[in-house]
Amino acid sequence: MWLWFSKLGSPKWFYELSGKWLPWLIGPMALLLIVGIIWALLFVPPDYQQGNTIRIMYIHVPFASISLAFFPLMALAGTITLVWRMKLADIVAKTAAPLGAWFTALALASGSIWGSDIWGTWWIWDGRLTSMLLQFFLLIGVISLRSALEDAEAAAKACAVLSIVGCINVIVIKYSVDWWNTLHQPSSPFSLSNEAPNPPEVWIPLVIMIFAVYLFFAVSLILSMRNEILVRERRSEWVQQLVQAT
Amino acid sequence: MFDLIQFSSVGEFLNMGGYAFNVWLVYALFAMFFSVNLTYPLIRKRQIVLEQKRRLILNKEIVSQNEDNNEVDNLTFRVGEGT
Amino acid sequence: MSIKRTTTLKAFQATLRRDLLIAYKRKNEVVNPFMFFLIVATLFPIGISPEPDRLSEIAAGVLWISTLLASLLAMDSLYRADYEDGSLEQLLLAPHSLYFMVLAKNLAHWLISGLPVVLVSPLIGYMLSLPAESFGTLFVTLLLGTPVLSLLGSIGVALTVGLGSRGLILAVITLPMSVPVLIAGTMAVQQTLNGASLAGYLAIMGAMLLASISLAPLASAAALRISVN
Amino acid sequence: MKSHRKERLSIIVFITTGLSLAIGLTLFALSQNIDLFYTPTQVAQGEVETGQRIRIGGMVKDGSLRSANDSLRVQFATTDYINDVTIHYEGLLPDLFREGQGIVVEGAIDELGVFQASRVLAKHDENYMSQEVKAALDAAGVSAENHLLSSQPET
Repeated sequence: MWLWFSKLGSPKWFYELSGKWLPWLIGPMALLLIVGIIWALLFVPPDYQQGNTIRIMYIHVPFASISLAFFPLMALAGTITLVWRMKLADIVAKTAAPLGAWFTALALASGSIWGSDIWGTWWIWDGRLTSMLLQFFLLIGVISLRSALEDAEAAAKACAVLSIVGCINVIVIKYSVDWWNTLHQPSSPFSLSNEAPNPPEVWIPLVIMIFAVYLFFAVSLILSMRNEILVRERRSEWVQQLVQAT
Repeated sequence: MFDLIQFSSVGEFLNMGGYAFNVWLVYALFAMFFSVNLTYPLIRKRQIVLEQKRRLILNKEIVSQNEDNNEVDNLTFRVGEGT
Repeated sequence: MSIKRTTTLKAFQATLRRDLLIAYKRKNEVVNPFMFFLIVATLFPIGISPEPDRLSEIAAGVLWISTLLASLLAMDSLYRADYEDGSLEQLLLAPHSLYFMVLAKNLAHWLISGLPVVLVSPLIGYMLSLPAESFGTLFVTLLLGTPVLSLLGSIGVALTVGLGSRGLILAVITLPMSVPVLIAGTMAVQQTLNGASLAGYLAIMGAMLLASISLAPLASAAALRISVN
Repeated sequence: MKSHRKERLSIIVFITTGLSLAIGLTLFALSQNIDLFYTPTQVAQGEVETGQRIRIGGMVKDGSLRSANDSLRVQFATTDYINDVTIHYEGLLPDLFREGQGIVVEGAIDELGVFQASRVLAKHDENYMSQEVKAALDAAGVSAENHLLSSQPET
């Protein structure tokens, strides 16, 4: 177990293994994405209130749900960096931050476009929206702190601390702004406890899209992690061999 | 299966019940984000590999030049450092 | 150990006294954020409208934002001078837990930069035609909120203390984290104006204060160890 | 090493006390009823002063919507099925706006006791269904309004 753990921390091992994983992630991702998008665009019945804007949900909800995972992920990676000094954890933390900013931005943009129709406004200082925006700012803070600190190890640890603090703060922000102002509907697109549960033709494609976007996140994270590994390990034997082989 | 399609014509599909702009905008953003996010790391990887390759070649040249004559070529050295 | 060690409490007091003394000697560090607060608060009536009705609506928000900006400006003096003359390193090497030392420094910093702003806030509130019944609430919420701003800012400063140009990064890190305080503070004032019960808001601010007193020095201490080495 | 341990213990005690007090205060705060929106009943009971900017959450009352022919001016009533508040608004209404829809209006009450809205927002719930399902539900007597009411925890 311990051996496996320390092995996982080795960038070289991860690089080799992730190379094998990638096709198995990209394949299902493409499949789910194609099925999900066609289903969402063509087969989902228009909502009785929102009509065809419901199709925006199939992009917005997956992105919004994964955006919430970034701070916990970075805080977890940061804790591992601080406690066990695992190299790979910091690579995850470093590559996740910009991806998180992009995912959050897309969740905000799609939500804003959706809101422009159904709420009657592009932007409102609603609890959800505001906390997402602030999460976006905090992610930018983590990214800029990383780029400002020149010493890579100090940057890794500083970002780890900031991610942990930020994670707590994102939770507090979420509660405080919810309490401040809320228009956003509760996020239970497939809660079955409602008196009128959402029908399967609405939630099945949504589940498909959520899995597709999660896989997409995994693929893009692994791709940028591999690049980061190549840059960090550029002086090592195995990277030089790999470079010469191409 | 095809009778479950919610639109009766291509025009109606594109129109999205009057919400064409917003629905298609979101899907276009998604497509853009998706393709950029997959292609950018691949381009970046090629860049990194090329850069490393150049560096390796330069290092080799420096080493071989140093073997030829002990005088180090200033210019090559600077290029080697710069990359 | 044969060397007699002072107690943590004594070391806490010594650090507090030292920081207050330094601030007393370098008066501009105390005066500048305070002046900044006054000037920012003055700009709002000029920039928006001198009309009392309009001003009274935004007065609480203006005061909170000015306080936030002033505390951000004051942050610069928290660890920087100590970092530059090496006394921060001494503090790290001292046999006492950094946690309480950081807490002492934050307390000193709040006494120097936060408290004057709180004390003068009713006056500025009056100038911004804030309704008189909310002066008390404003005062109490600022009293509860400004230490939180100092404690959160301390984490940001500790993370960036080694950087040459850090003004913008500090703002990007600190300001989003201060939002909950801002929300609770302004809403409490609003609540008084609506004549509703304040207990919930004050309890929330108290909770934020206690949570940040107990957790923020932990993060600041960790950040200082990273930045200084 | 003894004093070192003692110091560590004091930190832990300090943090635990601080955090438990903080949690206690938070629980207390949550037990307090904090108003985000006013209901039409609260407005009718005079809890809101003239000119005070507030938000009202409620349903659009059936058959209350009247719009001017030459402008975007509309008048409607928002209700919580106990009391109504008359609302005047000039501007584009959101697409979801219809009678029976849950809405949020921002604005203030003027001297005549009419609520002048500066903004009307439709509040959508998390239930999605197709027109056919909606029709079937209506036929079965489960009205969408009940369902909207049950998912309106704002007040």
